[in-house]
Amino acid sequence: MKAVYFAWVRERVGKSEEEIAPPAEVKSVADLLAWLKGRGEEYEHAFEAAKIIRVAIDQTHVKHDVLIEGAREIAFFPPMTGG
Amino acid sequence: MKAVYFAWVRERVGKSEEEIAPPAEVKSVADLLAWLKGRGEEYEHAFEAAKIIRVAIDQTHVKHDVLIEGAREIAFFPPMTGG
Amino acid sequence: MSTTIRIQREDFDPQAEADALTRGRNDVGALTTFTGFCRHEAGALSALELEHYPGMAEKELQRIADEARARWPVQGITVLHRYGKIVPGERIVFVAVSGAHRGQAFAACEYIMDFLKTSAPFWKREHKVDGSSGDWVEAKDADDKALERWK
Amino acid sequence: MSTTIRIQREDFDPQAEADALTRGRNDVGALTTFTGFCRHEAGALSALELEHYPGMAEKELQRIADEARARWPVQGITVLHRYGKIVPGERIVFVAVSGAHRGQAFAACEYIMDFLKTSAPFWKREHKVDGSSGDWVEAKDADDKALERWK
Repeated sequence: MKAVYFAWVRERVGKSEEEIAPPAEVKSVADLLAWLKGRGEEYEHAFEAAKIIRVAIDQTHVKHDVLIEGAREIAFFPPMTGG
Repeated sequence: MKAVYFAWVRERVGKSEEEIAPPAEVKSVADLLAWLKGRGEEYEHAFEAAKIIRVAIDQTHVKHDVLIEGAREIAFFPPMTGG
Repeated sequence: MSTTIRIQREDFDPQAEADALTRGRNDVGALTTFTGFCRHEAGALSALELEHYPGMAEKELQRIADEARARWPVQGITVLHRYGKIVPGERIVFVAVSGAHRGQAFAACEYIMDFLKTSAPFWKREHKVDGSSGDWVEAKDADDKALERWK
Repeated sequence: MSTTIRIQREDFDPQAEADALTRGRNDVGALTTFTGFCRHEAGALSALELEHYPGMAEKELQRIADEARARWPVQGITVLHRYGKIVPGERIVFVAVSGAHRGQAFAACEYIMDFLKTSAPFWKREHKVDGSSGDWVEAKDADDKALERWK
């Protein structure tokens, strides 16, 4: 699946998108956040406060307990500050 | 004092303003409305539902229990419908 | 910042009025505007004729704007109201409020409209497409109810 | 009547957008607009840089407009949001709502702004006049609190 990052999540990870292939035991958004956090220093920094990271699956907001099965694009970003 | 009339009050009275000289026993706005009502058929019609008539003394809204002493200009009109 | 109140027969230019509140400033974060139009009322109305109480109308609008300013720390307030004959599709009233933040600009703008409706001395008479005229628009309960929110 | 959603780098013309909702119509009684501007934050800010999530941003704004329409029988809705670098005094966002009556136009306009603030995927980064940059604007509790009104 494709992971996309915005704002300071993007800056900390150091890229705006990438293909990821989490193992089968990563089932929920929360699992995925924990898995991403273990992928290296940049990810550790980007996802250190995982609870405040907002997530969208296929461009729709989701909560952290939602299952990621079937997702094509998962986006990670800080709370929104538009308007 | 000067009496001024607007909208359907003006139409019913048949004039937009006039000098009036109510007797001394006419003290409040309510007294004045009752006195005006007795001035003839047009006034009877204009002030038949005296309770809904809005009154302004010297261009400030007042309630019917306010005293008219010292007023220079008293306006009578229906509930407002601007905007 | 000052308050602009104008009562006029002619139409007005909403964008020019809005620009006057924001031009050359960089401390304005929010601008809320309301424009009220004459509706044709399902095709029955040919025009509205607006009567007002000159002198008192300006004073009332100023008083309402002052009260809004006492409630919310807004920057600019503009209130324009037309009188005379106005045909469906034409503008009748315009309120613009600028401020640092959106909440205060929205609240002050709606507050001004709500009180304008019920306490500014304007009256509308309807002219119908069938040529008849003379019906004065009746005050609406909904307009009185709108005030409850601000108590 | 349809909803217009646009996300663009360029500035927009509020009056042209407002006119598009009312031109040639005589059933519009009320038009409420909101314009959000970039403030200079007491002289410290040289620009805001707005990042967004293309595709999702449009979808979210459309969803918010649809929800407003489900709550109030409004006529037209226009929501414009800019991205890229925006200097103090420039417009960032514009919402216009037309309807038969003012209450629904005010409510829908403010509802859209409140949800846009907290759920449309846009992020602001500050550029300071001292040349420093990189500070992302933090989400405000006040914006979350604003949503309570609509529950």
